[in-house]
Amino acid sequence: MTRPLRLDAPVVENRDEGGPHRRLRLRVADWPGFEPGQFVMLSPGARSEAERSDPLLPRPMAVYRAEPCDGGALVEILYKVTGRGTTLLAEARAGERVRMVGPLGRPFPAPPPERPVLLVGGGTGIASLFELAARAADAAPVRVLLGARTAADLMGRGDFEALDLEVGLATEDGSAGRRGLVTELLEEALDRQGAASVYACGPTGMMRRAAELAAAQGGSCCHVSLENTMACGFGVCLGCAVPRRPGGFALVCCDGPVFAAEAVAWAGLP
Amino acid sequence: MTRPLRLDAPVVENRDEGGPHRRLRLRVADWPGFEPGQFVMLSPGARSEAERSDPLLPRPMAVYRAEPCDGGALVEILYKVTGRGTTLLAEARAGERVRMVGPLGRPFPAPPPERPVLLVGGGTGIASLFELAARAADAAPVRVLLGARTAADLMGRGDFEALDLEVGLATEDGSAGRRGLVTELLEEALDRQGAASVYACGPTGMMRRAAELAAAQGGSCCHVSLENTMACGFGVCLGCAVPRRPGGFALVCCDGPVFAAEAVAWAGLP
Amino acid sequence: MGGASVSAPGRVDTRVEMGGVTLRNPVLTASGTFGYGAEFAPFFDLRRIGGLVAKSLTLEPRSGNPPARIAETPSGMLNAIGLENVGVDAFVAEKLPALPEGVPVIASVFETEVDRYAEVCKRLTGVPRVSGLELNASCPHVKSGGIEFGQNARLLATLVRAARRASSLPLWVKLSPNVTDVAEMARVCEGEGADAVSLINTLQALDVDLATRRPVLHNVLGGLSGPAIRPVALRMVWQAARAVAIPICGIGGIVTGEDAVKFLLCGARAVQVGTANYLNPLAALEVAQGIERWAGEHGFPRLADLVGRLEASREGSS
Amino acid sequence: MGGASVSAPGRVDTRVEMGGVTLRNPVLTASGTFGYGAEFAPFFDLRRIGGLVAKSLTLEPRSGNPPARIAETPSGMLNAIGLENVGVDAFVAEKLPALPEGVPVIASVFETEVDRYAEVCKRLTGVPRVSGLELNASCPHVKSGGIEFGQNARLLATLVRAARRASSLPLWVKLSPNVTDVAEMARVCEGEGADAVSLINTLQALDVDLATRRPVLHNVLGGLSGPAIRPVALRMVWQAARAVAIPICGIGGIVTGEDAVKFLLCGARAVQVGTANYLNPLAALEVAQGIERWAGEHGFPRLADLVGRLEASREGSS
Ligand SMILES: Cc1cc2nc3c(=O)[nH]c(=O)nc-3n(C[C@H](O)[C@H](O)[C@H](O)COP(=O)(O)OP(=O)(O)OC[C@H]3O[C@@H](n4cnc5c(N)ncnc54)[C@H](O)[C@@H]3O)c2cc1C
Ligand SMILES: Cc1cc2nc3c(=O)[nH]c(=O)nc-3n(C[C@H](O)[C@H](O)[C@H](O)COP(=O)(O)OP(=O)(O)OC[C@H]3O[C@@H](n4cnc5c(N)ncnc54)[C@H](O)[C@@H]3O)c2cc1C
Ligand SMILES: Cc1cc2nc3c(=O)[nH]c(=O)nc-3n(C[C@H](O)[C@H](O)[C@H](O)COP(=O)(O)O)c2cc1C
Ligand SMILES: Cc1cc2nc3c(=O)[nH]c(=O)nc-3n(C[C@H](O)[C@H](O)[C@H](O)COP(=O)(O)O)c2cc1C
Ligand code: FES
Ligand code: FES
Repeated sequence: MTRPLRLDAPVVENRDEGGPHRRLRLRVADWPGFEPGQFVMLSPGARSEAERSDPLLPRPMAVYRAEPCDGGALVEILYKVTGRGTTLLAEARAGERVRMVGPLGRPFPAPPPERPVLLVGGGTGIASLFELAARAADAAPVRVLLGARTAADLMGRGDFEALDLEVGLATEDGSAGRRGLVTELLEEALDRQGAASVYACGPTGMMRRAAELAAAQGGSCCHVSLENTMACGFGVCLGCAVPRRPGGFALVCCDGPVFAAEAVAWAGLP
Repeated sequence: MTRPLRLDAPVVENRDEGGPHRRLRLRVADWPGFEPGQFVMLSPGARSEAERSDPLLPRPMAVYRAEPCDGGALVEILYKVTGRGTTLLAEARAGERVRMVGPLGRPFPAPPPERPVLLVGGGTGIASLFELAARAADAAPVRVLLGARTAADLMGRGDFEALDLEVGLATEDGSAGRRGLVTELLEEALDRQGAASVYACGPTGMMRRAAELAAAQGGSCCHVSLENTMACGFGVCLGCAVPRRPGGFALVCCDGPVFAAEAVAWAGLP
Repeated sequence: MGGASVSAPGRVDTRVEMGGVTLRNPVLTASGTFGYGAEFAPFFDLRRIGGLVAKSLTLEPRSGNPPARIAETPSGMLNAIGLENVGVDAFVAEKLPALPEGVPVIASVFETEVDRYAEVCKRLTGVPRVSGLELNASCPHVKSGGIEFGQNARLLATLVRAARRASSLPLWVKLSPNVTDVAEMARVCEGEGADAVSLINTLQALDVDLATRRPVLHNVLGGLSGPAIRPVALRMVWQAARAVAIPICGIGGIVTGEDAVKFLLCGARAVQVGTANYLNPLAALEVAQGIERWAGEHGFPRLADLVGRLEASREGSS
Repeated sequence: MGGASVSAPGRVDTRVEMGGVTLRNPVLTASGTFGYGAEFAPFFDLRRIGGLVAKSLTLEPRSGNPPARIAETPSGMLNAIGLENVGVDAFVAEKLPALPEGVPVIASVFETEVDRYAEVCKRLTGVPRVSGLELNASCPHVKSGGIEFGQNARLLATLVRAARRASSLPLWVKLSPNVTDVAEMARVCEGEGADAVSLINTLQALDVDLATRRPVLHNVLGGLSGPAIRPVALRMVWQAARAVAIPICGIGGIVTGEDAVKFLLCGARAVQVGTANYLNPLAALEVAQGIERWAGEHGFPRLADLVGRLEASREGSS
């Protein structure tokens, strides 16, 4: 597993992507590389010369992608401004530094070549899938299904469309692609293609439905990436535990965030 | 007394004045005007969209000057970066907003015309004297005596020199004006001029010595502007109390910050 | 999410009956953080908040501690003022008349002996502008008095009994958080006839100035207040609310209307805004407006319906 | 200002003898905030800190509370993990061997009954890598166990006595801050033969999620930690240090070396870094380096000379 770093990374850009979405690019010297589905912990806001202890906890953010850049890498995060931490993160300016710990977490397993790959993303969960899509594209036929309430919420849509693979869209208001839920697209794709490797990240209900559909389609396998509030991100606070099947708890940060769908106790998720 | 405001004032500029010194200019609609020696409470750092409760307390800062500007005023603060709050304040950028409460406090009494006026400033205390100097210049002959460790610490020196009055300088390392203490300049001025209205703001030791010199010079009067940690700035927390002569306590924020030198119990100051 | 039927804030009934005192809305200002009230007149019309609790009063005027009296801490502040106050008689003669009509005033009482407490209560009884009394049995930074009363059940009972005998005014008792079992202290007050309990006062604390290697406060020990203590205050209010039937006034780190709503849900019928008044002289007014807005937006036409409505069953609380 | 004779940090003697355990420097990591240690190996060489206190252990493995287990508060965090742990036997068999040689390990013990506590202590005694025991008598969020022991002097005495009988290892007792008189609890531990006391554990607290109108934590009540509680921790360490002769391990909101120096001045011989480990996996190492730097710059060649040196005389402390 890649060895995580802790550093205060200079902000190269923190761009407005429309609506509540932002694209943050951090320069990270000796970045160890990462696997699809891994994440970093980012402390809210830019680091000031003066210490501030509120807000206290770092925020988990998927590594969207990382481009090599003189020795290190430009690590990219695609995020949505939802509360205090992300509001402060959005105020960080180029040249300022943001504390980062990572890469962390268990990645998505590489899709076996024999089966087609279906990626199902919703909301901010879309960000966790981009690197997987980019890498899987070479190995197996990949279809990306993205869903949101409305077109504007389709985070990173353009990046996926720029990849050499099929992208299906669904919005609840019909403003982009099919009017309806992304899981309806998944259902049709599974009917059409048969057994597939399904990877889902997004709202719990969406992932749960995706898992059911994959299970119903014999020979498919399904992996989901879960979210939970985190304090550390590397397995020491035990704060991110979610119930696992058949029993007990799993830590989202280090047993996950990626789990085989069968191991998830959906009813008990926060 | 001018009625204080509470507002989030837009930063017009927050300029580096060399070394640890900064010049902050805030646009304040319906500024009620102020008297020399009054101050405002500024919350550290720019106000974010997201609330932060650390650091919690606002910082007292003298109103350096205020220029009328469409309806309201541009309120200017000359400050030194010393700790957490002022470090964060120095990071506030044009267009951001800073919370301000004020103007607050009892001002310097206007100098009586019959006597010459001697202003003695040291360190950040210099900022409390500029408006007094500017106004007194019309009424009576004014001499400003500024002291610091070294030339670079002479906050606002150029502004005083631009006024039509005499400016005497003293630095401990001799890098500007007389090598020595500003109170030595005061002593000579009093010897030369006789009774004067003395106004002092700066380190406690300096103000105490100024008060002694004025007392020794029959017919002189001396006012000093004190500092103390404040939570509110308008007399309700009772946190800024300093011992007064003959007994009891005075509140720096509303009984002062300006006090007649005789009323100050120098030994008991924080 | 509580059907967010956005109704105009104006349509919310904010009145509360708080231990014998009727308040326009549930927001008071906490003792020692609002002066004697008049200091805030330049900032807003005091009649727009529920009422104010004045600085604690003693029989004679007291002059308090030498500096330093306050210091900043992470998301909080430390204080050891030493209960400086003008004394009960000057309060009645000079401070009360300076307040606008129509603002309920709760007089806070502090003393070092039971009979002196009782005497201050007597002197305040029958004074037209005094709507009620709050016994400060919980001052964590004065050696004599407060701390022993608020931290010892027997002493607290004696104190409340004496005050109850001394005055017919609505009697609130302000509890110390520096105890093992705050619910027990609340029960003691209820048992002795208190009309309400207010909590919490400051947490006893200390900080060090590394430059001098001395305590930051002259008094060495001080009281911690501000947002930092809010989760402790919410816990104690929740525990007290489950222990007694008399109304509870929630105090501790309240800055916004949302903060205050949390206290109501935990069982407080009214709240007091303290430290926030320093940072923002309009804080109490904004908290009152914020509660009303929240209630309107979340479909609670009567604030009374929010009190104690925390869904605290373990099942599904995650 | 304490003659700031800037001497090279390397010249400071940082060794401390802590209740029968010798530490390279006075910085340990607090139980429950450092996992079983190995998780931090990617970030720094564990032999560079004084030692680690492992996650509290019970007789059998425990699986802890359902989510939500943690939440953020002003300058702090709330937790109700429910003392999830691998159990004492798995700790000895699997976790200890994973740690590098030369890191003193203090095993933290938690149970629901005195004899079970004693049994866990027994099983840890004689295990080569265990340098000492810390009795967690102060867990504020588990109904059974911790809270009663740490909040009741008689129960605490019984517990410490049993643990003392069960093991010859250096015995530290970790105190609860949710008490009226922490000094009394420290005295009880000293009286029953404890070699040191550690304080503070978390402050019992609660926060509300307004979106659901439920407690933020599934467990309803949780423990407050982080910088917000530091002034309360410093106060309690100062009070305990004046009450007992055994060494004290200071805990609560330590983020920097300067924070830690404050604890030493208040009377702690060593400190533990907790919540800060989450925000910054290098926190404990940086605290150790920061203490050494501060001591070097302020002319203290031996850290031992800082312990309890707070100038707390009222005169001139302002
Ligand atoms: C493994 C992982 C990867 C993620 N990747 C992304 C991403 O690439 N882009 C993106 O926009 N978001 C991502 N998220 C969600 C992101 O962490 C939250 O949106 C963020 O923490 C919200 O912080 P806040 O302070 O703005 O919100 P607030 O609601 O103010 O946060 C309050 C507390 O709750 C926590 N919290 C709130 N929502 C979430 C959530 N959904 N997941 C975890 N913790 C939460 C915060 O971290 C904080 O501790 C990811 C979450 C996880 C667990
Ligand atoms: C009436 C008055 C007018 C002032 N005018 C100016 C001015 O025009 N320009 C300027 O540079 N400075 C001025 N000061 C000093 C200024 O308030 C402090 O430098 C500032 O508060 C330091 O804050 P900090 O967070 O950077 O320092 P820190 O040391 O981190 O502050 C910690 C706490 O101590 C308080 N504090 C520290 N030093 C002082 C001090 N000297 N006076 C009051 N509180 C202090 C802070 O407000 C804060 O609450 C004035 C002070 C007073 C009382
Ligand atoms: C500077 C200061 C002075 C205080 N004086 C008193 C007092 O005289 N009587 C009293 O009962 N409480 C006093 N308190 C406690 C507050 O009323 C309140 O209980 C406490 O600060 C917690 O609320 P907060 O966090 O909103 O400030 C004082 C608090 C502060 C900060
Ligand atoms: C998530 C979490 C889990 C904890 N688990 C334990 C534990 O198992 N045993 C224990 O004695 N203390 C436990 N603590 C308390 C810490 O060891 C420490 O006493 C407390 O957090 C105060 O220190 P801090 O402010 O530096 O975190 C835990 C604290 C946190 C935040
Ligand atoms: S976030 Fe700390 S263990 Fe997972
Ligand atoms: S600063 Fe609050 S009374 Fe002076």
